[in-house]
Amino acid sequence: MSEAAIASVPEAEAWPARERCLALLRQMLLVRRFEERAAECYQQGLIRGFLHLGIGQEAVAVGAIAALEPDDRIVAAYREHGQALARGVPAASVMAEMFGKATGCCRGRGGSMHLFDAARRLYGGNAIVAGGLPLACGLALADRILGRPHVTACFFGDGAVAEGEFHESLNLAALWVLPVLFLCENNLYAMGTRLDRHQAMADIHRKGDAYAMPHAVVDGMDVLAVEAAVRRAVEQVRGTGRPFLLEARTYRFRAHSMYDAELYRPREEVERWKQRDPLPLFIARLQDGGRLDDAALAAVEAEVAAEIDAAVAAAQAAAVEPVADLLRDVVAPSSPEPQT
Amino acid sequence: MSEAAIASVPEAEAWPARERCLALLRQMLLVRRFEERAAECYQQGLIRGFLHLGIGQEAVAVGAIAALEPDDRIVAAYREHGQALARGVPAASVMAEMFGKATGCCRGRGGSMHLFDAARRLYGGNAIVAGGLPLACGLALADRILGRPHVTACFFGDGAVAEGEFHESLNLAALWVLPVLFLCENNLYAMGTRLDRHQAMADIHRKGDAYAMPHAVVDGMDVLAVEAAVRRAVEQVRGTGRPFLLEARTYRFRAHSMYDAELYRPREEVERWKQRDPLPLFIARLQDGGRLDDAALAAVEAEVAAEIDAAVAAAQAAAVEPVADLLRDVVAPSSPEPQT
Amino acid sequence: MTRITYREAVRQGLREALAADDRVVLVGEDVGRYGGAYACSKGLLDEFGAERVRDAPLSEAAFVGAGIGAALAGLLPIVEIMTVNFSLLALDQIVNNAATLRHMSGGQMSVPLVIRMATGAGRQVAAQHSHSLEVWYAHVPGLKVLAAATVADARWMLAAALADPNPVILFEHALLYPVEDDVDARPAGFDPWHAAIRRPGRDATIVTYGGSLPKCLAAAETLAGEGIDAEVVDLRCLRPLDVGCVLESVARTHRAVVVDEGWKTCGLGAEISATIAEERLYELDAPVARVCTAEAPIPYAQHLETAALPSAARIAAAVRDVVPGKTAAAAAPRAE
Amino acid sequence: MTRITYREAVRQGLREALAADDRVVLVGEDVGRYGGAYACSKGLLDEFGAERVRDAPLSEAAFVGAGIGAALAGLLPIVEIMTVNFSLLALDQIVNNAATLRHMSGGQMSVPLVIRMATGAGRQVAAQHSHSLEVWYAHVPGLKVLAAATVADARWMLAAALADPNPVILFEHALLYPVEDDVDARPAGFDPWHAAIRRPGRDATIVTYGGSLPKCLAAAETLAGEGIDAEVVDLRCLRPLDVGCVLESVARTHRAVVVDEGWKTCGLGAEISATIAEERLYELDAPVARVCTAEAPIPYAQHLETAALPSAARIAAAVRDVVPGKTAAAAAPRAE
Ligand SMILES: Cc1ncc(C[n+]2csc(CCOP(=O)(O)OP(=O)(O)O)c2C)c(N)n1
Ligand SMILES: Cc1ncc(C[n+]2csc(CCOP(=O)(O)OP(=O)(O)O)c2C)c(N)n1
Ligand SMILES: [Mg+2]
Ligand SMILES: [Mg+2]
Repeated sequence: MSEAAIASVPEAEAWPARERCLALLRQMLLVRRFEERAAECYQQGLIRGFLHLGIGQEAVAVGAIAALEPDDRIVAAYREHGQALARGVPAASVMAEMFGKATGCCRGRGGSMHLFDAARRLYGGNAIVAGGLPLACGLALADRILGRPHVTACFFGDGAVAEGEFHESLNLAALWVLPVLFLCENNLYAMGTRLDRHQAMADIHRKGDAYAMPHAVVDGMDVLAVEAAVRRAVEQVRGTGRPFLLEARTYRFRAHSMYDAELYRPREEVERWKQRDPLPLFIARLQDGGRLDDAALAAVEAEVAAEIDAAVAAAQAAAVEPVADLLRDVVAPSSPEPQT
Repeated sequence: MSEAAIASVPEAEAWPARERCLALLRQMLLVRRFEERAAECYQQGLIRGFLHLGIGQEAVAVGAIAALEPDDRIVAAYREHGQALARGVPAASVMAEMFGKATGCCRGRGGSMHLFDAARRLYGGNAIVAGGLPLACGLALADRILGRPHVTACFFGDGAVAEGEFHESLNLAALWVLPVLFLCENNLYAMGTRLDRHQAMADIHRKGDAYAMPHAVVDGMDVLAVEAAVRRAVEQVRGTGRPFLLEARTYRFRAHSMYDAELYRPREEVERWKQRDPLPLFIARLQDGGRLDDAALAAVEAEVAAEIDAAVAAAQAAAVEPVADLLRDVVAPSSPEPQT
Repeated sequence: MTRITYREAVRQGLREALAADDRVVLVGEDVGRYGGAYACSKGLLDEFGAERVRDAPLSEAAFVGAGIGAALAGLLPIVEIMTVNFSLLALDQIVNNAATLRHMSGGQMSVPLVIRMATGAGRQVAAQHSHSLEVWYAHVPGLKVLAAATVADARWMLAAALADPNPVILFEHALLYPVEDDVDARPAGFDPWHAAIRRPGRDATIVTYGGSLPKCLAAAETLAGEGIDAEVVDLRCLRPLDVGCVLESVARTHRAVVVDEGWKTCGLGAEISATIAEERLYELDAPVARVCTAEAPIPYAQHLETAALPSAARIAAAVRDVVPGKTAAAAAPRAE
Repeated sequence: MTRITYREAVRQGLREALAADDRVVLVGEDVGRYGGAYACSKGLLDEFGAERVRDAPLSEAAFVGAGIGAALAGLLPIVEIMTVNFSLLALDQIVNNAATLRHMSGGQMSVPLVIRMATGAGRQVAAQHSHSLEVWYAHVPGLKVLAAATVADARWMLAAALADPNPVILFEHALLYPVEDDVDARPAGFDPWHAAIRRPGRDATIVTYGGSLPKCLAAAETLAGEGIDAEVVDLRCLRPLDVGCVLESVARTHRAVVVDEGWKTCGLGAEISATIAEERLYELDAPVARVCTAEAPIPYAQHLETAALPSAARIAAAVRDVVPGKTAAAAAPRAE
């Protein structure tokens, strides 16, 4: 995969309305600032365990989720703060989760890698690479059998493509005609292993051919391009009931997790990709198009900062679950409400 | 996959010498008669457990193995009597194995599904569908690293193609440049599930594209076509060190295993395929080409019958392993000879 | 009273489940057109259609994971893994998703899924097809595990498993499918989550489950002829274990033999043996004995396979060992 | 004497193995350019090249299976599975191929393979990344299983595992990597296949392995201050188990506590507890106690995770329970 190929990905056809653009900007900023803050909290020991930042990749989650309906379902991997926030899980709820507090979206049981929100149809947060793909097939199968019009959007990394579960899931979804959007966030690396060192054929989206599955590739640094591509793909999935494989080409600016000497990639490569940082790119385009002035940008930044400050303050103040509840929710004692 | 497509597979370029043809014929006959006899022995309770007959598929194993060098390696699945016999494992050794006798190639521990022969470089006999593909990659990796010129031929069914281990192995072999011939015996069914009900994209060989792996398809009912196609493929693998995916289109005439009501396929389909029985087809071609007369055919049949009679008699007469040896060869007590 | 096979009992259970609730689907390799590898779903495709009786490609991880996902979204899937041997390919999905989703999500997610699989050896299908890995599933918090040892349990356990909001692994022993028994209407208060005393006795407790039950009952018969009155406890539910039933029985008999078709070391028998000794140390009149499978991959040859597996003879011998000096002559007449 | 970390000990062991024999290769996710997820193979790619220090794509089944195949054909592969959690994806290859090939082939095939993996919880990495599944591997005939609990074992076990002609699973506990200790030259007669008494004591035997060893030693220190003299046995080899060492210790102390980071039910602790009670019933002065992980997926939040796992405090409490009435005052002075 050459970087030239990425750059040549077509732009979004038409500009969305200004409010929509500002909403996308606000979300991208929220995700970026949230993760920057999370990294600080990690340094302070307030967040622990594994913390995978998606900084550099915000356009994918934000653009994609903007193109989904509220009842569509989302399955994500372990680098999923962006997906959770873009889906509307409150920053306070996510932050509290990462602080291990009872007010977290999973009451502190999941942490950064396992963000769930049933009401917003976010089904994790899965820390087993490719482990979410079969789940996505099942969610879509239920919708298909029960005659519901929802689409399941399943996010995963380029590394997941080498796993057997990717192959089995794509075959199953195509064979059973399941409304799944498989969305590969190709950030060129699986931990320290570059795409061409883990994929014999590195044009990921073209693997759709092996399952007779329609596919496309999009510039994952361009939020409008992602939004448009996902909208088209989701329309097709919803219309035909068939799955779709979309590859978004992006880059992770930070380490794989919090500790990582980054021996595996040259500093210049990172710097080159930072030239295509989706956030300044989008801001510049909005400014060039006259849709954003400095005051508006400052206002959004301030709003986002306040939201995150409040989230951190609330997370710090919140109580933890009582230890006595350790065995709660391991198994359900009785029949639960039906899930939809 | 249309049956027309199968028929249109090109014929072998040139006729091999008469002796080679007769050797192929003899092997195909041996495999066929051996399995017919094994089925009888099964009815008599002399063979037990699972017994999967390859009747109808003989041209694949026989044609393919004829194109391998003696030091090349073979990994097979559980429908592998043909592979074992074509590789030269004595009928007596295979029959004794299936009788559970100490004279069997695995001293009765493996049975029909687990035929091994280290000297002939047959590495099973694997009863986990697709379980042999990673092994094949490893055998080839050792040859590559140790600078040996061998090719590993890995046989598997169409059903195996849906498994994650297929995908992972093909990627690994292509990525690591391993000299493996992946040879899919596509007999249209995985147990009772027809190809188009287990594969979203049923042109199996084309899945090679997902791994940038060269591929081809061949008429698996034509032993000369198989031999030629495998010869070409193996030459390429040996020459380039790269893997190759070859699909042989064939058909299983018998039940999946010994008991199977065959509810899943119409009788006429079976009859139609029997018109393309590789054995009469090859005999007729040899006769038409003036390379085989009735006497010669009768002589081969007689030879094969005698070999199988002797195998059964020897198997019946043979002793079983002492029960005291049950725990033998679970773990090795000390350093074994180096394997090559 | 109708006399049916265990196989037919499973089939009736499946049919009833599909008929009772539209959200029930049956998913697995060859469950449809083939009728199930053990013919347990014969006819169900015709009756309920390919949407609900769904042949899966050979991809255990994907279709088990899909079952989990479908359960999350409102279906009540019954996923058949043809045998426990192939479940290794789906173990990641079962352990890391089915068993954890409820807890990891802080109680938001529920996985009302039943995974059925055939287990066990005894049919000369050799090392890769003869595993008894119930113990691995019994180890995992978040799962429930059932093992049907009788035709009646094969008939009624499924409905109980489906009614449970948790992922339930339901084991059927491959050797039991042809076994016949009389099956009535669903017994009132049918409760597969607790052990059952299949044969009361006073001299020793034999604890077992699944395919070993008939062997244990046969051993108990033999022993009865020798004046040894063995109680046979069928665990039925392997997670959570009905420790209470086992301990009560041992409190009465003071002697225990655990029979488990799994390999001995780190097998289910170890848990039972450990629990008995930990909880009833001072009531044991003899060390607990375990009768398990020999520590070898299961060989193909019949005589070797037979030697590897627990047998009624080995079970009886183990009971005799823990009930020393008890002969037909010495046996006191029963007095309740 | 050099003071090195457990991590560095593993690295030195790997380096030595690669240097000693050209047939040794190291295969796994990120073992090369990244230097290993736990930095255990830092520098080895540069030293030995990409052919022998081989980054694998995320495909545990394929690269573990490839390790098995490579072992069949004359290499001595060291396959690293990043953590035991991901080994579920390779379990089919390990159980159905690595563990069975020798036996199924009637002794023709040999699989001289070492599979290393990090195991254990304690770092707040939540339910899918915190498994302790050593017990599953210890259950499987055909495998050998080692667990390195000390820096010295981390340093020297690998060579022993590589010299063994069988597939060996070698567990490293993720919490131990930063632990430091003095490491000498390879001790004469180094034998990881047998248990080691890490602390002699007379009043009770604590049996453990891997990451729980430091907790047990800490508990023993605390108890020593109270006059309870606990012996600490590190199993080291989980298959085959060195039952002899455990039983001899218990024969001296008459009391045992088994400490196992796995879940309690059907865990490795059950096997140890069962074996002790079966073999030494009449020598036990108290029931064997088990200190294991709570029966829940491991939660992320620190206080919950800590509560779920064995701790020195819980271990000490369990020992106190089996050694009743023994206080600092009551403790008799040692007399050998
Ligand atoms: C099955 C499995 N194997 C290994 C790991 C360890 N691991 C965590 S993230 C990762 C890299 C994944 O790369 P990719 O899918 O591209 O996602 P990215 O980190 O780039 O977002 C690895 C190897 C894992 N979590 N799961
Ligand atoms: C992993 C796994 N799943 C299921 C089975 C049960 N099974 C045995 S053979 C078979 C069909 C395999 O079909 P194919 O690969 O096409 O081989 P064929 O039988 O046609 O030779 C199935 C499902 C198995 N042995 N292994
Ligand atoms: Mg990536
Ligand atoms: Mg087939």
